[in-house]
Amino acid sequence: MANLKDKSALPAYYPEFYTFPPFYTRQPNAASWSSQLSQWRSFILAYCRAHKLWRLNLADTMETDLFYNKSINRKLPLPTIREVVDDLVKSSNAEWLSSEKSIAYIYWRTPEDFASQIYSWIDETGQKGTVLTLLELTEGDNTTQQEWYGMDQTMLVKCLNVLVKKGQAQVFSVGDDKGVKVW
Amino acid sequence: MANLKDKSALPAYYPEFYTFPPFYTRQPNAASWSSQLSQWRSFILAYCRAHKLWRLNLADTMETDLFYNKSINRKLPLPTIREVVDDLVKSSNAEWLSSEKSIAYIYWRTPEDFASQIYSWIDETGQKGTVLTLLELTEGDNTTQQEWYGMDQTMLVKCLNVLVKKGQAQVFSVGDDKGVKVW
Amino acid sequence: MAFRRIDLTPALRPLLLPSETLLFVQDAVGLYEGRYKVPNFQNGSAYLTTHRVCFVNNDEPRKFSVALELKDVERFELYIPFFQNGFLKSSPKITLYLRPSNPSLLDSRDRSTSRSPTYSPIPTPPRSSTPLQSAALNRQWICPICTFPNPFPSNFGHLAPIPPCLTCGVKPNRSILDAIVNSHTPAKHQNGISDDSILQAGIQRSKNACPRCTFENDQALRNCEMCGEVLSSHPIDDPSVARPSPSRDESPAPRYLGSVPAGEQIDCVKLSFRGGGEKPFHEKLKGAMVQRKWLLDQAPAVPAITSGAANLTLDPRESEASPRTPAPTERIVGVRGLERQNLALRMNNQRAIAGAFEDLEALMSRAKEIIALAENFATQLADNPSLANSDAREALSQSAAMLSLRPTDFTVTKDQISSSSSLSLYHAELARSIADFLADDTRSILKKEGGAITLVDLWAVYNRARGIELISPSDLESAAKLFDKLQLPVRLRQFKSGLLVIQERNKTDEKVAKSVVAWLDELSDLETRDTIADNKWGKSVLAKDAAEKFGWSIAVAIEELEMVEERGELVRDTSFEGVRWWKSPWYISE
Amino acid sequence: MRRRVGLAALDRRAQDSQTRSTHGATLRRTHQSELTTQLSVFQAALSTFSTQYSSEIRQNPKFRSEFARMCTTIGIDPLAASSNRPKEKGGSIWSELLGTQVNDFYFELAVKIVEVCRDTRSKNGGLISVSEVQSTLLKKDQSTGGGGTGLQISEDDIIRSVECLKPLGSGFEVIKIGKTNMIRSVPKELNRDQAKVLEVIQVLGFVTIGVLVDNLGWIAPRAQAVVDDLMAEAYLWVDEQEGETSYWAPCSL
Repeated sequence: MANLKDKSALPAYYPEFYTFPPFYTRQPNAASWSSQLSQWRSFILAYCRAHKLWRLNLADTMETDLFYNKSINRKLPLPTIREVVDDLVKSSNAEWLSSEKSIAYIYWRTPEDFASQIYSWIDETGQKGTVLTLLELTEGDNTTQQEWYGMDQTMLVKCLNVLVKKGQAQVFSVGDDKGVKVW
Repeated sequence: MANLKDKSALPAYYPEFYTFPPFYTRQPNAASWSSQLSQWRSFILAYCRAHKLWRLNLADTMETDLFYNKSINRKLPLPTIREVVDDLVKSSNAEWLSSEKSIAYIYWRTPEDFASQIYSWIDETGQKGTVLTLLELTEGDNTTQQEWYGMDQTMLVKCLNVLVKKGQAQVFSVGDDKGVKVW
Repeated sequence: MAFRRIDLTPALRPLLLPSETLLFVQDAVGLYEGRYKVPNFQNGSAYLTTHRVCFVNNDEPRKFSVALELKDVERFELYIPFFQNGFLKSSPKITLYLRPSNPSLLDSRDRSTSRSPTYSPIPTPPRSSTPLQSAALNRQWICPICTFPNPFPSNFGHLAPIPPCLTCGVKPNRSILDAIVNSHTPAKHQNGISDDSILQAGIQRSKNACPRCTFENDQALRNCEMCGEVLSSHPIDDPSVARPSPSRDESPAPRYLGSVPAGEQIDCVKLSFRGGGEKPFHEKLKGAMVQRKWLLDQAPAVPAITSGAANLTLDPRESEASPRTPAPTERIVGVRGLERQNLALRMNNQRAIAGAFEDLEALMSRAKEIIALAENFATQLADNPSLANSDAREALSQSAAMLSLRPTDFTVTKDQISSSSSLSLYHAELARSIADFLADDTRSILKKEGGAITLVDLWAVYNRARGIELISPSDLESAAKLFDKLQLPVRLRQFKSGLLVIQERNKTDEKVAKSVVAWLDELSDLETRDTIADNKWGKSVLAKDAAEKFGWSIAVAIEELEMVEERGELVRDTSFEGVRWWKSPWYISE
Repeated sequence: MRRRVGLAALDRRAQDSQTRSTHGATLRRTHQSELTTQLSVFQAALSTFSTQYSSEIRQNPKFRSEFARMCTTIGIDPLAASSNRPKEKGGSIWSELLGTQVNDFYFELAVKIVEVCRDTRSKNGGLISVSEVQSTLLKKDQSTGGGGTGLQISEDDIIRSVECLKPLGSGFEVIKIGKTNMIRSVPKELNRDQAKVLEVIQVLGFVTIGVLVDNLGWIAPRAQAVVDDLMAEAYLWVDEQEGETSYWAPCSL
C-alpha cells in the first residue's frame, strides 16, 4: 500500500486524509464525522476551483480523483457525497440544480464575490454603459485570465442578478442570447 | 420499521425499556444501574422461560433478540451481560458452567420448585416407587405439558438431588443412563 | 485631609487610573494619622502605584479602602525601631509628610461619591455594570467639540493646566471646567467646611433633579436615570428616608478617618509594616516620587510601556489604554517576538559543549549537597518544633523556593513552602490579577466559554495574552486555590475525572443540572421525529450539541453532562457513534 | 547518684532543659547560617556557570535535556517557578541560569502543544503522536516566518512541556503505545485492551476483528466491544470498503 503519509505527489489542496482508507466511509462517530465532513467540504470547493468546475455532476465525478482514490481503491459512496453537498448548500456554498440532487452548482466563490469582480473588470476596461452579451463575458478572448472565464450561463445570470439588485446593472435578452449593461 | 409506540408487537415479557437505547449501556450511576439491572435480570429469566432455554450461551445469544435490538441497532455488551448473570448467580437464579463464564444454567424456576413439581407429578401419576429413567422424565411423551419438559440432563440431576437430600428419592445409574426412584 | 475613599475592582483591588501602574504590594500594613492609630484601618494591604498610595483593609475592604495622592506628599521617612524584637515590639514605619496646602483651599476635587445618609456599603455591582463604568461616570466633563465625556485627570485643580479632550485633543476653556466642578458639588459650598459631613444645610432642592441633565429622578435614586450622573445628596427633610442613628455619632469633624482630638493639626500619615517589606516599599516610593508620573497626565498619552519587574497585573485598564496608543509595542516583544528570537538563535553556530557538561555535572553535585543540608535542617526543625521559630521556617522555605525543590520529595510540605509570606502574597496577587482578567468585559472570556473554562485553556489564553514572562502551571494552580479564600467572583472546581475548571462563583451544580434537563424537555416537546427511537423517550443529545447550546468547550460539556448523570437525572447511551445523553426515566426526583 | 527529690531536683530539671534548649537554639542558628551561606556560595557558582554556558542551555536541545534530567534526579523542578517571579518573592535562582527564555521556551511550547491538541481533537479523538506534534509545530513555525530552521524542538522538549502541565489537572498525559510516545489530551484513560488494539494498529496499520481474534486469542465479542469503545471515543475510524470491516487510527497515520 502506498505509504499513507507520502502525500507529496498530490497537489497541495488535497485533504490530509486523502490516502487514509476510512476517509471514504461515512464515519458513524459524531466527532470523527465532523472532521471528515469539513475535510470533504474544503476538498470539493478547492477541487472545483482548481478545475474551474461550475457544476458538479455527481455521477460523472464519482470516478474522478475527487471521489475515487485509485491507489488505495477507495470511493466515497453516493449517499455520503449527497450528504456533504447538502451541507455545502446549507452554508450557501452550493445549490442543487434539481430536486433529485444529481447536479449542483458549486460556489467555490460566492456569487457576490464574482459580481464585484465582474463589476470592477468592466469598470477597468471602461465598458461601463455598453451592452455586453453573456457569451462575451464567459468566452470572450479578453476574459481568459478572469476567474469566471468559462462560467456556466445560468450561474453567470445569478451573479449578475446580484448587481441588478444593487441597481448597478440591467440584464435583458438580445435575440435568443442575453446581454447585460453595467453602469 | 415496526412502530415502536405500540409495543404490542413485542411479547408481554419484554421489558418496558426494550426500545430505550440507554438500556443497552451499563449505567455508571448506581441508582440508574440498579433499576437497569433488575429489568435485565427479569428479562433474561422470562426469555429463557419462554424459549425453554436451560443454558445461556453468551456468545450465541449476543446476536439474538435477547441482547440485540435490531430496530434501534443497540446491543448489550458482553461484560455487562456477564455482570447481570453474575448477579443472577448471587441470587441462585443461575450457575456458571465453567470458570471462563461463557455458558450458564439459568434457573428461571429454582431447582426446589422443579423438584416439588416433579414429585407431585410422579405422585399424581402413581409412579411412586417405580424406577424412571431421566430421559423418560425429560423426553417422555407424557411429560410434554410439564414445565421441565426437555430439561437438560445435568440440570435435572440437580433438581432430583433436592429430593434426594430430602430423602424422598434415590438416583442411580442404569447401564449408561441414569434412573430415579421416588417414594 | 488628603485621604479619600476609593472604589475596588471585583477582585477587591484598587481601581487604577488610565495611566496609573501598580509598583508594589505589601500586606499586614496599618495606618496612622499623626500619632493616632486609625480604627478599622489596622490590617490590610498597601498598594503603591505611580500616582497614589492606596490602602485596602482586609475585613470589609469595600468600606475601608482609601488612597493618598503622591502629589500631596512633600517628603517621606523610613523609621526602623532600634531594638526590633525587644519587649515593646514596634514595627518599622514610613511617615509621609503632607504638603502644607492651606486648609482654606478646600480640596475641591473630592473624589469620594457624596455620602448618602443611608450608610449602606456599596453592594458589589452586578457583573454586567462593572465598577469601571460607575467610577468613570461620576467625574466627567463633556467636550464642547466632540461631546466625548472625558474623565477629570486626578490632579485637576486651579493651578494644574487644562487637560485636552481625549478624542479630539481640543482644550476646552477653563470656564466650562469650573462650571462643571462648581455645579457638581453645590451642597458643599453652602456649608463650607467638611466635605462628607452629613449636616448639609436644609437647602430646598427641586425633587432630586440631576445636576447635568436636570432630569427629575425618583427620590430613592442615587444615579440619574438619563445620563447616569451621580445625584447630589437628598434633601434632609425627606421623611421617607429613614436616617439610621449610627451615622450620627461619627466624629463631628470627620476631616480625619480616625478620631483625632479636635483642634489638633495633623500634617503627616504613617504606614506601619507589621509583615516586613518596608525596604522595597521605600525604594519603590523613592522611584515613584522621583518619576512623578502624575505630571505626565497632561502630556499626550505616552504609550503605556508595561514596566517589567513587579508589575504582575494584566490590568484591564492597560488593554483600554493600548487602543489609543500607537500599535502597542509589547505585542512585538510577545510570543511572535519569541519566534523571531528563535530565528536569531538558530543562526548561532554550535560550539563544542563537552566542557559545559562536566561543569554542569560539578554544579549539580554541589546543588545536591545543599539540598541534603536543607533536608536535614528541615528534619531537625521537624524533630523539635520548639526550636523552629518563624524566621528559621522562613529561611527554610525561602531556600526551598529558591532551589525550587520539588515539594513531593522534600520533607518540607508544600503548604509550609507557600506559607512563607512572600510566596503566598505573590500567589494572592496573581489570583486577583487572573480574576480581573476573567471579569474584564472587553475580553469576556468566561462568557465566551459559557461560564466555565478549563484550567489548561485559561493558562494558555492568559499566557498568550501576557506574551512575555509567562507564568508557570504550578503558580497558576496555587493561585487558583486561593480563589475561595480571597472570595473572588470565580472559583476552582474539580470534576470527577480530575479535570480542573474555573467557573463563575454563582454557577452551582443544581442550576446547571436544571438548565440541562429543561433544555432536553424543550427539545422533546418540539416532537421532532428525526429518529423513531426518539419520540417515545424524548430527544437525545451529544456532548457536541450541549457544547453548542451552552457555549462550553467539549471537555467542559462532557464533564457537566457526567455531573448531571451523577445526580441520576441523565442516562448515557454509548454506541460507536459516541455517547448520547437522554433524560433518565428511572429518576425519581426527591 | 540517687535522684534528688524536691526543689533541688526541680530547678535541676529546669536547668537541664534550659541548657538543652539553648544548645538546640545555637545548633539551629549555626545550621541556618550555614545553609544560607552555602546557598549564596552556590548562587555565585551558578552565576559564573551561567555567564559561561547559558547560551548552550538555552538553545541546544541536547544540553537542555541533560540539564533537565539532572534536575529531576536531584529533585529540582526548575519549571516550578514563573520566570518573572522576583527572588525575594520566592523566585528560583535557576531563572538566573536558565533565564526567562528557557522557562518561557517550555511554557510557550506547552501553550502551542495545547492548541495543536485541541485543534486536532475531532480528527484523532485527542490522541496524537509526539512526532506528529513536532512536525505540525515545525510546519506552523515555517508558516509564521520561523524560517523552518526552527530552534530544534526535540521530542524530549515536547514531553517535558506536557509534563509541566500536570499541576493544571489537565488530563494531558504522555503515554507509550508500542514504541511511540503519544500525547493524550482527554481525561479518559485507555484500558489495557484498548492500548493493545492501538499497538496492533501501529504494527499492521489497521486491525479487523479477525486479526484480533487470531493474534490476541480474544473471542470475537470481546474484540468487538473493545473496538466499539475506541470508536465511541473517536480514536478509530471504520473502513467498510474492502472485505472484512477494518479499523484504522488517525493518530498513528
